[in-house]
Amino acid sequence: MDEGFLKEQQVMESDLNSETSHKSSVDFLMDWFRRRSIFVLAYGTGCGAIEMPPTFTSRYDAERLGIRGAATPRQADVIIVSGYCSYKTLRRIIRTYEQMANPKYILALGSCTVNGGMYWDSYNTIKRLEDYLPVDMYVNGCMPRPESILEGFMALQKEIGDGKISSWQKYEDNYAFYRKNQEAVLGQTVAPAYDADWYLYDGGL
Amino acid sequence: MIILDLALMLITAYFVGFIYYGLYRNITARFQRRIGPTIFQSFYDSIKFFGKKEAISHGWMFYLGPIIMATGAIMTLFFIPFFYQSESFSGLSGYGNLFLVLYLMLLGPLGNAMGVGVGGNPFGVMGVTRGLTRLFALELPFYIAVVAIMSISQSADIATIAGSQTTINAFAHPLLFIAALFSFVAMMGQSPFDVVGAPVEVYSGPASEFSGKFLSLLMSQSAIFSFAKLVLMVNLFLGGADGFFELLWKTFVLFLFVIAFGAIYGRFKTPQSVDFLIKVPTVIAIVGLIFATAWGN
Amino acid sequence: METNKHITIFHGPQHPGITGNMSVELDLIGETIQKATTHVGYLHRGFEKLVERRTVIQAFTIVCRICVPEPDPNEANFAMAVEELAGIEVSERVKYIRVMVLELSRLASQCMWLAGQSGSIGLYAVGQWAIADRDLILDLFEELTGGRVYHMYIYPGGVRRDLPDGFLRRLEKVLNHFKKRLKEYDNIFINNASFKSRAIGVGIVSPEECIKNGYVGQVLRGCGIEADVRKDAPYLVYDQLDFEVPTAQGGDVYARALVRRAEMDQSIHILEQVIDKMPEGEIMVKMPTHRKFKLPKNDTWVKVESSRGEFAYYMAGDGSEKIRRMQVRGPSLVHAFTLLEDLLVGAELSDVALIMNSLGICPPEIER
Amino acid sequence: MRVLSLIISLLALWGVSTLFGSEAHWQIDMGSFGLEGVVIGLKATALANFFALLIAIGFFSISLIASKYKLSKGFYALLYLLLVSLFLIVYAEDYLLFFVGWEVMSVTTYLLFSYDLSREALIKYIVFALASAMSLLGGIMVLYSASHSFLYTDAHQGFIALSATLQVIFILLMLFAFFIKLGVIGFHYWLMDSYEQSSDFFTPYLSAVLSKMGIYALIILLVYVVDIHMISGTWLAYTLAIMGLLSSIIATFKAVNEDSMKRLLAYSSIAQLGYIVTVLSMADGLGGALYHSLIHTLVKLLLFINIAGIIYMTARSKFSELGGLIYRMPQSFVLLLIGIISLAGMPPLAGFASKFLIYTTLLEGGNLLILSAMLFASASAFLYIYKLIYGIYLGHPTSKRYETIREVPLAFLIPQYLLSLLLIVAGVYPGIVIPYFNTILKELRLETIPFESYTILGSEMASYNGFVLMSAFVGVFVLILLFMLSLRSKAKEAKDRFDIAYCGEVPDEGTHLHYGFSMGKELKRVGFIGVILRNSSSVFYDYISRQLFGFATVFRKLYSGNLSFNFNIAALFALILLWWGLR
Amino acid sequence: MFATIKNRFATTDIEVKREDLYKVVVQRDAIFELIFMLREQYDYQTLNAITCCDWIEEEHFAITYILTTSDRKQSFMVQTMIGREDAQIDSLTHTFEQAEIMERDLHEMYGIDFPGNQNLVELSLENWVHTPPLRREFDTLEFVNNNLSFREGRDGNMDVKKEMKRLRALKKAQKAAAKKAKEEASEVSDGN
Amino acid sequence: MKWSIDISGTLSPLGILAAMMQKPNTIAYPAVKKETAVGYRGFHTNLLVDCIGCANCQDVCMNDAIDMIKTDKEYNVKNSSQCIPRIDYGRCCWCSLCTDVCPPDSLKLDEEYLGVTQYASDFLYMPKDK
Repeated sequence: MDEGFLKEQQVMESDLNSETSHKSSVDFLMDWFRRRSIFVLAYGTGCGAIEMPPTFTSRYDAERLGIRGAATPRQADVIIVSGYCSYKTLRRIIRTYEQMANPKYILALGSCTVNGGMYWDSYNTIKRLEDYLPVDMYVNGCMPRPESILEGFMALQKEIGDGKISSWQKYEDNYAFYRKNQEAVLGQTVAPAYDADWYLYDGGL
Repeated sequence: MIILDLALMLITAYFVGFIYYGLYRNITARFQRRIGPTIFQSFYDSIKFFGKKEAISHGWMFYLGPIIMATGAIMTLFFIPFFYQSESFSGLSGYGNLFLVLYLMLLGPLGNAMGVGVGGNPFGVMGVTRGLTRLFALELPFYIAVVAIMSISQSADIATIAGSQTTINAFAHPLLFIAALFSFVAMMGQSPFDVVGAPVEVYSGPASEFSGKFLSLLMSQSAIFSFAKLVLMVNLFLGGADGFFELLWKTFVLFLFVIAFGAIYGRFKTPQSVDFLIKVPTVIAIVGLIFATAWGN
Repeated sequence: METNKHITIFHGPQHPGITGNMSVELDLIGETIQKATTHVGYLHRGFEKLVERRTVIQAFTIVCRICVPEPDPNEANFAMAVEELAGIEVSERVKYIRVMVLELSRLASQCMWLAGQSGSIGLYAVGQWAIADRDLILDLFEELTGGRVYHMYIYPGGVRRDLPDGFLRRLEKVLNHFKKRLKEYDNIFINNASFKSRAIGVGIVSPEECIKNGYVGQVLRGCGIEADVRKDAPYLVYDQLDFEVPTAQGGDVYARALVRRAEMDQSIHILEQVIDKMPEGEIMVKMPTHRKFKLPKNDTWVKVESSRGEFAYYMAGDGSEKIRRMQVRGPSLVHAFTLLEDLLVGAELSDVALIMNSLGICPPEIER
Repeated sequence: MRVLSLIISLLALWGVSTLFGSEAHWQIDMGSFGLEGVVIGLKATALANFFALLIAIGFFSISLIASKYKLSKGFYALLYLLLVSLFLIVYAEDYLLFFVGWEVMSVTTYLLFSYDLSREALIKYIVFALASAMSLLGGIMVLYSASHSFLYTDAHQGFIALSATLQVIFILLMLFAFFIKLGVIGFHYWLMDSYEQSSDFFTPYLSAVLSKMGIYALIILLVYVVDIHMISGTWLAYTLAIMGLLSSIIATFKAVNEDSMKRLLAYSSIAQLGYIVTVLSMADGLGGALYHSLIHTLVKLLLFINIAGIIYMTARSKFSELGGLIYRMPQSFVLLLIGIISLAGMPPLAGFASKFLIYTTLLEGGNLLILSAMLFASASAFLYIYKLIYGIYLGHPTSKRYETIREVPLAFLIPQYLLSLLLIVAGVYPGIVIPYFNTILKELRLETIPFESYTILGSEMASYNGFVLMSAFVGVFVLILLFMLSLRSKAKEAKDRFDIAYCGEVPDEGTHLHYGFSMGKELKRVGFIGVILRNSSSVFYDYISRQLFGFATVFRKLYSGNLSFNFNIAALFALILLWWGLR
Repeated sequence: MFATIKNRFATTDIEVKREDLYKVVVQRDAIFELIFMLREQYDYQTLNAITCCDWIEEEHFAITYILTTSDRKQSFMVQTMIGREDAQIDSLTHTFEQAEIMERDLHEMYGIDFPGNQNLVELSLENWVHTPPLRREFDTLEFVNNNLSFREGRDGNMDVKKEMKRLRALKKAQKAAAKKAKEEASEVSDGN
Repeated sequence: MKWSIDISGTLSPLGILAAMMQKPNTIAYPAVKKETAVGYRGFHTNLLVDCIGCANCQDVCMNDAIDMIKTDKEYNVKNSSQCIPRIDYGRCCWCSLCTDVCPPDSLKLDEEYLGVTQYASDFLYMPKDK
């Protein structure tokens, strides 16, 4: 068992180029642009939303790093789940997440998304976000400081740039698993029926 | 030959437009006491969206909406000459005139409105309605000013108008220029007239449903279109340009003014902005028109 | 309403124009609102249940989460309720420190409001500045309490840490900075023609309604009624401090904005007095461990003035180490339902964010 | 019957086309009928031929859709009578035949209306039609008193011979008559209900052709009687310009607020005719007026036939009850799109050509404020134009039925295809009709429109090339389309119409999402537009009708129901009259 | 005022909790009359809150109406008890508009019915089918354990008291063993 | 819609433009790092030479975030249970009650706070020994 967050440091510092060498140059370029430009969905799902304003406004100015807000899920790349999710919110988060265009990422803030946090015995919040949606990056804290959030974004950017993250792919591949978990807490009303087979759809113009 | 000319115009407008948007974000950031993104940020955003793995479509009309909008923007660009004397960078302006440009400017938004409408998002349609409502309000003072300019130059040919200004129109007919500037701020979608995509009101407005490459196309056309509008304003009121340097600084000054205006004032409601536009700038424009026709000729 | 003629849209929860995670369902014809229905519960965590499961001391850490933008009134309320039930008397110094914390938090919360209110009319520069200024206060909090947002500082029986060295001097510096900034905000926001044209005459509340329906805070004071818990039922040491209760006439969004702006001045004024008068003394009475600390079987109703108005707790003990019942009555409950639903009828879609921000609705305290 | 109407319409088309350039002329001296010195005649002038062509095109278009309507024989008979009366109007060479045609047209229209219209709408129509006819008759009499001839060729002499007061009275009487037919704002009281309630089969004709008779009459008045060369600067010019502009602006904003498709298009007609009336206030404006008449005829036929198809399929005529039909009726949608692009005057379709001609005329004439106001009205039109297409085809269907509805029948599509083809051709070759207009203008001794080639329209001051415009447009469009298709980013079809970004909520069948009714409602909050929208000329007419009604009630009381008593009174009247006559 | 209320309604003494807060407990039938009287005669014009406290041992809910004067300086807590089973009390919406939302809240959290309130739909919860959560018999931890799962990997947690005992015992045993060994050694040595 | 000409209201907001010339508020984070205040409640540390394994911290934690576990290491003799606390950062709320009740004051909160990971299992945290 490591002392502290050594693992996190490893993730951030390790050289992953060896794994990505098979990427075509277009992929490489696209990943670079994706990394440089991150649109974050404007959805304050929980208390962590209170540290979003400092992060995105002049004090910490996330736009320096190419991170900016997007109003609708259609335009967003990243959804921040900022802390606990009540069932009612989870339903909206799932809906919103499914409306985002691939590739899309989830940044989870705070203790609550990991193991229930201080609402571990609350009857109305979920305990582990990863059961319901694929989480790309966790940020530690209750609530995380803006620096932590930026650090989370930078780690996410690095992963995107390396083309390593494909959580949306994971979600589509294991949709049955996620769907089962979602239905377990939300009932059959989790998402409208038309979404049930959207992941099978392949094609279009 | 003309194809090459058009391609060069398009490429220039695309890159200059995006750099202007980068500057816009940077300068706005400075007004907001922050550092702001790199100057190429909008360009990165646009490429990223082109490279999104998927884009949600609501059928063929939805697909065509942004394309029509981009076509409208590019057509507008093609019919506005960059320089009043040069053969190159004059595009198709020999085949058209100012009336055509004024109408081409409306073509894209109307085409896109079809795409938005078919998307079925009520927020999008609200945004479009707001846009069309604002449109006629901002056109009134603008048209009066432009008509006066056309009458002064006795031509509806943009290059002729640009070239015929001994004193540039902004100084010769300041009232017309001021009226047109108000309209221009609205045309660029700047505060206080930024009602169309006001995020706290109508979500994302017309862009609510557009994702991936559609959104990117909209961003690109917006960059091109903004540049086209700037060039048009320079041609009509600032005496046109005779070289790239002149064109760039003139458009930039105009652009800076628009940014500053947008940073200072908050957003009007749609009826308020309509009311404002058809009162204040219109009265200014009519007075300017009377002055221009009484003394100009 | 005739079918098909109106449209239904949701304003929130995933919407940039909503204050937090809640939603308003709007029926519109054109952009005129015919009917508004507030939906909350997106943030429901069952605090009142969780508090019942924990001992008093354990519960103290959880209450600050009830209102995220302004956690300190919750802590103060909780501590005061527990102290009243358990019969604990805290020292003067603790009271002064608590006043300082409450006023700082009020100031921070008003900055947040400033950002939201200016953002609701698209004046983003003001919002960006205000949030950065709020961060200066959060820095002070970080130094004082060890936390930026959740302070967990006001403990039943006192406060958890003493002031660090030179804290008051740094506080004074921040206050001077604020005084300078507030003038700027006056010029660019409160006095801005575009804000006036948007805010004056929008969202009008009448004084009679306020009294009858229990509206509090700026809504009440914006109607010209001088009501403030700090004056009406002074707690801590507010009766020893000199301050005014600002009011404005009109009852519209602009009146509420003026009241808030004046309150920022008053907060600074109070903080300056606190700096001058800060007494020496103990910061904590001797408290038993958390398993031993028991509340008698009794109930009480305590209230403080939060930045949005009267914030009250009902607390009942049952003789055990746990709280039998703690009910939170934040100002937003009535504001978000009775008031907001009333005000929005007949308003335009553009006004929704403006009105909501002016009421200072904070969803987590509605649904707890 | 349907086949017969088609044959007749083809015959009419053939007949009109044979008359082109034929200078056919028929004249008769009515002296032999006891009317000394009265000459009446028919003449196939170029101008008359042009309007006759519009009549024939219109009749051909509606006869194509006739098969979808169960019309009685009487209806067809009236229709043919109407056709004859229209030809009579345009080919008449004198005001007498013109008046006869006008009267027959009014009466047959009334009879045609009587199949569909409500009693109230019918009364409105007939009162106004009679007022129009009486006023026309009065005007003709005034003119005849001076010229002692009904012929157009003598009219100018007669007009000059009139005293100044009589000139004013004459013009006012004539304008009143024509404005009612045109539905110029303030005189459009009858028009709205008639358009809304008349049979969908007949409305296209009503809007596209019958209203053009007002234009034709106005042109005759201005060209032959008043002499259009001398019009500029006169009070008549200002009246026309102001009434025309008021029509365009007010009707535009009124249209935005309508919920019924046909009423919206009715206001649109008023607005478009307003442009023509305005431009007729200038001597040079006739070319633009003719061009716009042509485009307006084509566009309105297209639009009204299109919505006739919609009403045929859905039995609904309100935006609040329609919506989301695009993927069920894609052809209709595209055709309507072509129609509205032309209506809006958007390049690259033909609508721009006519507006461009009007604008350049106004610009060259130095009528800058009129030009600005017209541009403003034209830009404002986008809102109702978008409402028209959104309310029907876009957005969400308001009924589950629309999710399985079929494309409109071919009978509706064929005329639309033909018309839109004409619009596209005229868009690519905007100069194609100019030579013909020039013959008309030459015939009327007016300045011709500069003509270079079929693709180029315009004068020295401004011109544009329709072919380059269209090819550039298509080229750019195709290039962008290819670019979009070649991208690796794939368009994923949304599975359901409710898959929209809706703030995280999920709309369903019960959620109202169609904005059709709401569009433009906010304009009520804007100062002067609110004034326009809140007030209506109907207030004035209602007041008058109430007064009349009150007056009539008094008379009503005279009629006691006792037949002999009334007979006695009638006899008394007769006696008094007899005595007066014999005296 | 106190005397009037005491004579007419009260079952207990009027409690003066603070100088700005009084409390009285009254019979369920009399409570609305008292509230109206306070409102009409003593200027308690604002209904601040309706609270409920579940006294499961005593089989009743304590419903408290908190009223405040129009100058907002005095508050009055009026309390009454209603049975837990089939709990219901009349709605106050006809008098105070804001009572609607408070009653809605209590209805959801305790399952109390308020006849006369038209809008008792769910407020915070969505599709809730279990016991109303704030009733004491609802155990939230049990609910969580039944419906949701926590993260694995927290094994290795020791019960410290047991461990201490075990260690102490071990130590004792060791000590005893050592002692024994010592003794044995000494015995051996003794034996030697 | 009402609006009226308001000269001072139109001109006074021009002050925004002055911000162009001023220094930005921004802390350019990865390049410039702001020191956290002394006493910031960051990650836990546990001075093993002092820890007595009393589990007071576990008892007071309302979030059930603290496990008392055994490791291979040797602890000081005073550690009566030979267990040390391990903290689940999927539960912790940094309230610092555990450090308040720690009898030897061995458990503390440090000023470090950065923790970013892709794996939720990384959130089981052994306090550093310092």
